[in-house]
Amino acid sequence: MTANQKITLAKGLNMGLRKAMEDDDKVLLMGEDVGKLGGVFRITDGLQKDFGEDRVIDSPLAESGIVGTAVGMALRGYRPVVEIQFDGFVYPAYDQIVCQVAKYTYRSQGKVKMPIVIRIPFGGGIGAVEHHSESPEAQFAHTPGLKVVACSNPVDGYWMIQQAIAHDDPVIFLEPKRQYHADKAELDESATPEPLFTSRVVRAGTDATVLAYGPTVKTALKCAEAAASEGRNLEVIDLRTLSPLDMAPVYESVRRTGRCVVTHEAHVNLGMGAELAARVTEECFYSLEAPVLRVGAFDTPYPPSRIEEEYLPDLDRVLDAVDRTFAF
Amino acid sequence: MTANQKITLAKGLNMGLRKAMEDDDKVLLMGEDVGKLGGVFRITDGLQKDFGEDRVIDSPLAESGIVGTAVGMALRGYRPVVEIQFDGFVYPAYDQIVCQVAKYTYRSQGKVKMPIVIRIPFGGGIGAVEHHSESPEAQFAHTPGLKVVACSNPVDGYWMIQQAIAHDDPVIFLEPKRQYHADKAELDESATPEPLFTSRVVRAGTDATVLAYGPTVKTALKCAEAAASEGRNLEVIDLRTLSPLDMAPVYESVRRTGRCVVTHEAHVNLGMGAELAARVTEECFYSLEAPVLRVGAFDTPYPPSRIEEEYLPDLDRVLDAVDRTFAF
Amino acid sequence: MSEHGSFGPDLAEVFGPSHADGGPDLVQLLTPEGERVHHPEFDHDFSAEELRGLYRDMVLTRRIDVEATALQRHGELGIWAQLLGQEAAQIGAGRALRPQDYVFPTYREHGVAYCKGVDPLRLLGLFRGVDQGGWDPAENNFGLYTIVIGAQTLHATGYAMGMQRDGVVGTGDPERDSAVIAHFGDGASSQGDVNEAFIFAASYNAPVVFFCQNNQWAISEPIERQTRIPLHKRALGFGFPGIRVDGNDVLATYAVTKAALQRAREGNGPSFVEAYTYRMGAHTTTDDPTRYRLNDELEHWKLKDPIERLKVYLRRNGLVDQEFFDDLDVEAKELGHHLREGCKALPDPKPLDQFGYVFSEMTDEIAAQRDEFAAYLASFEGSTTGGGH
Amino acid sequence: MSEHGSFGPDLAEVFGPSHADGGPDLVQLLTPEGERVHHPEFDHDFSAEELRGLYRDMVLTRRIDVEATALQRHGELGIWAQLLGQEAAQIGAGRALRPQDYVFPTYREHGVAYCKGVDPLRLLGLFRGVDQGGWDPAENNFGLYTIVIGAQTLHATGYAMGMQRDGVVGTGDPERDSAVIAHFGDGASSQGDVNEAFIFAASYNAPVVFFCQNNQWAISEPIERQTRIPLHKRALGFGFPGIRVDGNDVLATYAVTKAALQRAREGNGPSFVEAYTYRMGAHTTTDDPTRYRLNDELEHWKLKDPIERLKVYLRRNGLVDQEFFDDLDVEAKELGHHLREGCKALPDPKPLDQFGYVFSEMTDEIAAQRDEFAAYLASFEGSTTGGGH
Ligand SMILES: Cc1ncc(C[n+]2csc(CCOP(=O)(O)OP(=O)(O)O)c2C)c(N)n1
Ligand SMILES: Cc1ncc(C[n+]2csc(CCOP(=O)(O)OP(=O)(O)O)c2C)c(N)n1
Ligand SMILES: [Mg+2]
Ligand SMILES: [Mg+2]
Repeated sequence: MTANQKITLAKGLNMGLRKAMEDDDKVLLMGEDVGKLGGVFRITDGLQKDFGEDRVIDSPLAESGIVGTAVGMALRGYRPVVEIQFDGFVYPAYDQIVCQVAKYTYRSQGKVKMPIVIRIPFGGGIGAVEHHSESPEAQFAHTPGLKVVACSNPVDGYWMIQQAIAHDDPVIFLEPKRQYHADKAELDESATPEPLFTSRVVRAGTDATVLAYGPTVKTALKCAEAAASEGRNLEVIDLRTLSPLDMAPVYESVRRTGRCVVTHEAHVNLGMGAELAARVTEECFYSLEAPVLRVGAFDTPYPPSRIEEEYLPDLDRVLDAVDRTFAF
Repeated sequence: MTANQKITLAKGLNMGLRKAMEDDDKVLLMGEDVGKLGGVFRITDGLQKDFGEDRVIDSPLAESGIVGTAVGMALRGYRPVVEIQFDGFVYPAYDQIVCQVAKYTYRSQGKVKMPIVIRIPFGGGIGAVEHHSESPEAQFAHTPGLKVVACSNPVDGYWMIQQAIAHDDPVIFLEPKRQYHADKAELDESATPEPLFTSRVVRAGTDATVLAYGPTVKTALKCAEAAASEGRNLEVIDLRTLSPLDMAPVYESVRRTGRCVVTHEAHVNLGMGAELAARVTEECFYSLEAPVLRVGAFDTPYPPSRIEEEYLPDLDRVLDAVDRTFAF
Repeated sequence: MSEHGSFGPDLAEVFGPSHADGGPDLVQLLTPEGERVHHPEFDHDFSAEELRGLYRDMVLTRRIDVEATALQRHGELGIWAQLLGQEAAQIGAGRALRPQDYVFPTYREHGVAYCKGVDPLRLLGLFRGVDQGGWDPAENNFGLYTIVIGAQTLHATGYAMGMQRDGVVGTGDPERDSAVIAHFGDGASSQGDVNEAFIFAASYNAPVVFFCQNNQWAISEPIERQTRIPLHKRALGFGFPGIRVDGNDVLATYAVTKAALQRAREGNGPSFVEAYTYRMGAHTTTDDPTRYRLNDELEHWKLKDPIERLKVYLRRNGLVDQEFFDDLDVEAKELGHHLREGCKALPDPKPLDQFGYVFSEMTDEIAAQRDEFAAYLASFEGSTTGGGH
Repeated sequence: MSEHGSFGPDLAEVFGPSHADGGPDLVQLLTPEGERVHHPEFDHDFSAEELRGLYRDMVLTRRIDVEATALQRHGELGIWAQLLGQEAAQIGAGRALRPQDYVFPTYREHGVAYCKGVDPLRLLGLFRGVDQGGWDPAENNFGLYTIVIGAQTLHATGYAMGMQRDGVVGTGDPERDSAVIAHFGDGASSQGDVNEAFIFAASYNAPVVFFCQNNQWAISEPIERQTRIPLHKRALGFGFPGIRVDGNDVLATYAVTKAALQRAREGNGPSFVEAYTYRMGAHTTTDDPTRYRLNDELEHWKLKDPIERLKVYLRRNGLVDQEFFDDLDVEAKELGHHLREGCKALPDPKPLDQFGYVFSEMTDEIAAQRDEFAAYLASFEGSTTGGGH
């Protein structure tokens, strides 16, 4: 038994990918610069060296080509894990994702499985230029036939990527890039992970429920701390799965607290918050003391990075929304 | 003064396109089969004959190419009107639409205009095979920088297409294909149309508000008739604009009725109904007697056409939802 | 030519224009007049048995098409994509395949499906609206019809890359060595996906044959809109060979496709076959080609009918007798009967079943929608109208 | 080669492999040793003035790059896309343009921007994060930098189609005739969009020059991943000419691009120029090329430095004196000063302004978000932390 390591999210994903490749030799990695370079974020670091060029495949620079060939690989019995270099570059592959990846199982009445994982570093806050800080989750979650998950921390990164790869349906796997090399957490490789498509209460509370995922989980937790110092006890739920949604813990929480705020980096308009608000309102109508409030990016394109911190939801804006739910 | 004609939606759009081309010689039509054939739905019938191949351009079979070259045309001062043959074939152009069409104005700090109209015949109910019955509106409305409208009737078709073409921002123009050749309406070409980005109460009522657009407006109106015979007076709003939303008439209505049902052919999950529910709940929290209920397609891919009528929202399902709002 | 430097001669002059009827590059083994000619590079010694087989295949394929077209006219199918005129291209390609080879079709590959052993009745489901492809791709190594044009060429390339990884390419064992064929049309060649497939296939030397039926039209758009030189030349720029074959000549199509597949199986990489043919019918049963093309053209191509020319050859060389034709007629009739009766008997999908196919296992979320819908449907039971209103 | 039919010789044997260093097709007018050579098709009589101008342009372009790289190191820019080694390709192309020609750049065309008269300071905004392209495309006919690789080649083609409609192509009036140049990289050539641009441009005979700087790398991926034959051959299959020019030779790049543009302006359609060059620096300042390429390669290319060879030529032929170099040095220093000082003075965007650029006019919806945000920001005013918590 090895001692538990303290790892970053990048490391957790790297270890998880390695484990998945060791466990099943049908698992392949594909993408731009995933081989020798180990990816621009180094998530696949060392894997081509150890598993060879046939299993860690540097592709021509064409995202539709990457996802389209992954579909063919899946039809041949492989389990391709595709890396999209940055969120903003997934769109050339959008057609293959929504018309092929998402639909093949349905089209074949379940005869064909599509065990493809599409990894997307997502979200902002890294001071990048245009197209490098997008949050495209709703554009996938709205599409039946895709599953969409977002990890928020190193330990989840390690487990969730393995679970997604082992899963027989296509999974859009969102990785909060700003967290890749941020915080470390202790990984116990002998633990039993929670199932993939479940949400988790990451901070129990009584006064209001804050829903978050990916990069905003950290924001929500900080917000809860700040609120605590003001005497307000917030419950924070890390959604982890965006499609399907795991609403049971959310409903349970909101029925107790009566107040709910959702926060994500995606645009508010038609973002995940819209769906969550609609469902929570429908299910917890009589428990709600205030409407579900949403804190996300404005409905403007991602701005030049010098003002991105004012564009993204932060502790203050989430707290402000919590305050507003108490004003109802 | 000519007598008013009775026209179909297809005819209204055709006449509107013709008018726009007469009014401004910078207006060009581009797409697959839009020339000699007049489009697979004949919406551009006769226009190439009258305006020539330079203004009605049959393109190679590549949607990204069509939209991408339209961007270039717009940069050169033209006003391209793009026809996407069917909703399900817009995705190869998705990257150009969300990363270029939607962002060029913002990227240039307003120096560059993108007066591009992307016409998409949308929705189901025509007994077609896969990819011919999609409702992709939310995938566009979630993207800042795009405007999204849907017409529901011949007269709106005539005016709205002209307004969209005259507008300086990119407009995703959704046409309910099942209505193309369905009902006729009388067109008064000398009338003054309502502005483009406005919603309209198409049936005044007092007991509940039904929100619809495109193909479901007709459903909603029939539903109101049926409800009336049962003594319930429904107000029906044709949203017409999906981005930006024109919420004022919606809020006004819901504050009066206290009940709201949204219906569209798109999937419920993260469809327009989610956003509408979230906004209505936030703004009309104390007026609501029941949560906003949504009636749309299930969160499954568009099915084989033999069961599409069971998949799409219909009079009964909308009425059922109305009933349920009264059960709260 | 500019005075500022030469870019060489106009390529359309070198290669001829895109539509040039045949041209020096066209591989042909059987002329429209039914004369057997030979080709220095691509040929094959066809036995009488083989020739009769190819004829039979084409006749039955046309029968499938005629029956399905009639079924559409009678309202039994919502739409049908006709292949009239393309029988030789499809049977030539289809018969060149080995069982281990995998096919990625468009929506029009009825003849190839037939060669692969897919019951033609299965093809009707999609057009009737009862399913979206009623066969199991793994059973006959025949993928589902793909409607988004060009998308399947990437799947084909990925599948071929999978074959490479499975060690079934270039082993020298003919029972083992495998290849993929990707079908697409002339119009589809303009899609980014098809060109990306060329790039991936070339880059990885994948065992895939890009088989394009250039039927001269993409709905109303002529081939000139997609390319200004003969389409098979497209492959050159990607670094692999392109061959134009007379797609109305089943012998030549067979020989060329067989060679291309063999090349792929042996590990020599992708190639492009342009089957130069003609869509004699409408694009689909909803199309009206008189709006965009001249009857003369159709008449011109009728003289090149793929079935007629083989019939002439078989007759002239005494390879068939009346019994052969009579038997084939019976067989075709039976096939017709099978399709007509089978089509009407195809079960409609059950609304509630559909919820089960979205994922490998039904999610709670979808189960809840199904249950709610089931309860809703049940609420009408006993009501006379079947609906509440 | 298969026994079943010949597909002709291996194209990589015919054309040479993708990376083949130059090869017979390479157009060169100035060798790495600074020797002036002549080319039968592409040449130009350069005046001493012109030669000095090109040298000056390259030196100043390199200076822009060096300054910006330093600014990034000092934290003044978030990232910078270096062009070190590609000066000749960019100045050769940039100087071949006329004012009425329009440029569609990638994110690396700093030299072309300079030629078009865009103040280099304007280029820094994007990399500093204060804007997303701080110049007006219409002012200098220089489009905004495009980050999604390949997307701009379609814009270029559409713009060129617009020129055709404006009647500014093939009129015979050199002041009027116009063309477009589309820049992209070797990696971008694999994108569907780029290939679709080739198809549209060929189909409409649009006046566009596809100018590809093959700098051998797409981040960590070598050119072999994108093509197995020399990249300029790609154009052949689309029916228009492709030329490979020594992209480290400013004279040849100028001559070839000028000819290609002239061809386009005269109405003879698109062409493809592959400027064979090398990215001597990292992909961007965040990249570490030592992870994927050998130092030998870099050393090899250093010998081909585009600036050095012209310097040798100018010196050897007595076309310059010390004063020229001294003056240029002063000019470069001033440019450096302009960039350093200017960069730090670039105003940060104002959060509330951003709401105004989404559409041609602000919508009520966005105005409401702006007002709400303004009120929210105002609520912190007077608070010591600038934030409530
Ligand atoms: C991406 C996409 N765009 C548009 C269509 C609509 N469409 C169906 S078939 C067709 C023409 C295809 O022509 P071609 O590739 O030559 O094949 P053919 O039908 O002639 O066999 C078009 C435009 C589609 N199916 N997919
Ligand atoms: C569609 C898309 N995918 C991925 C990227 C990320 N990316 C930026 S530059 C680059 C490499 C481009 O290489 P090349 O085209 O050769 O141009 P170079 O940078 O060498 O000038 C990549 C993969 C992108 N910008 N756009
Ligand atoms: Mg065709
Ligand atoms: Mg490069």
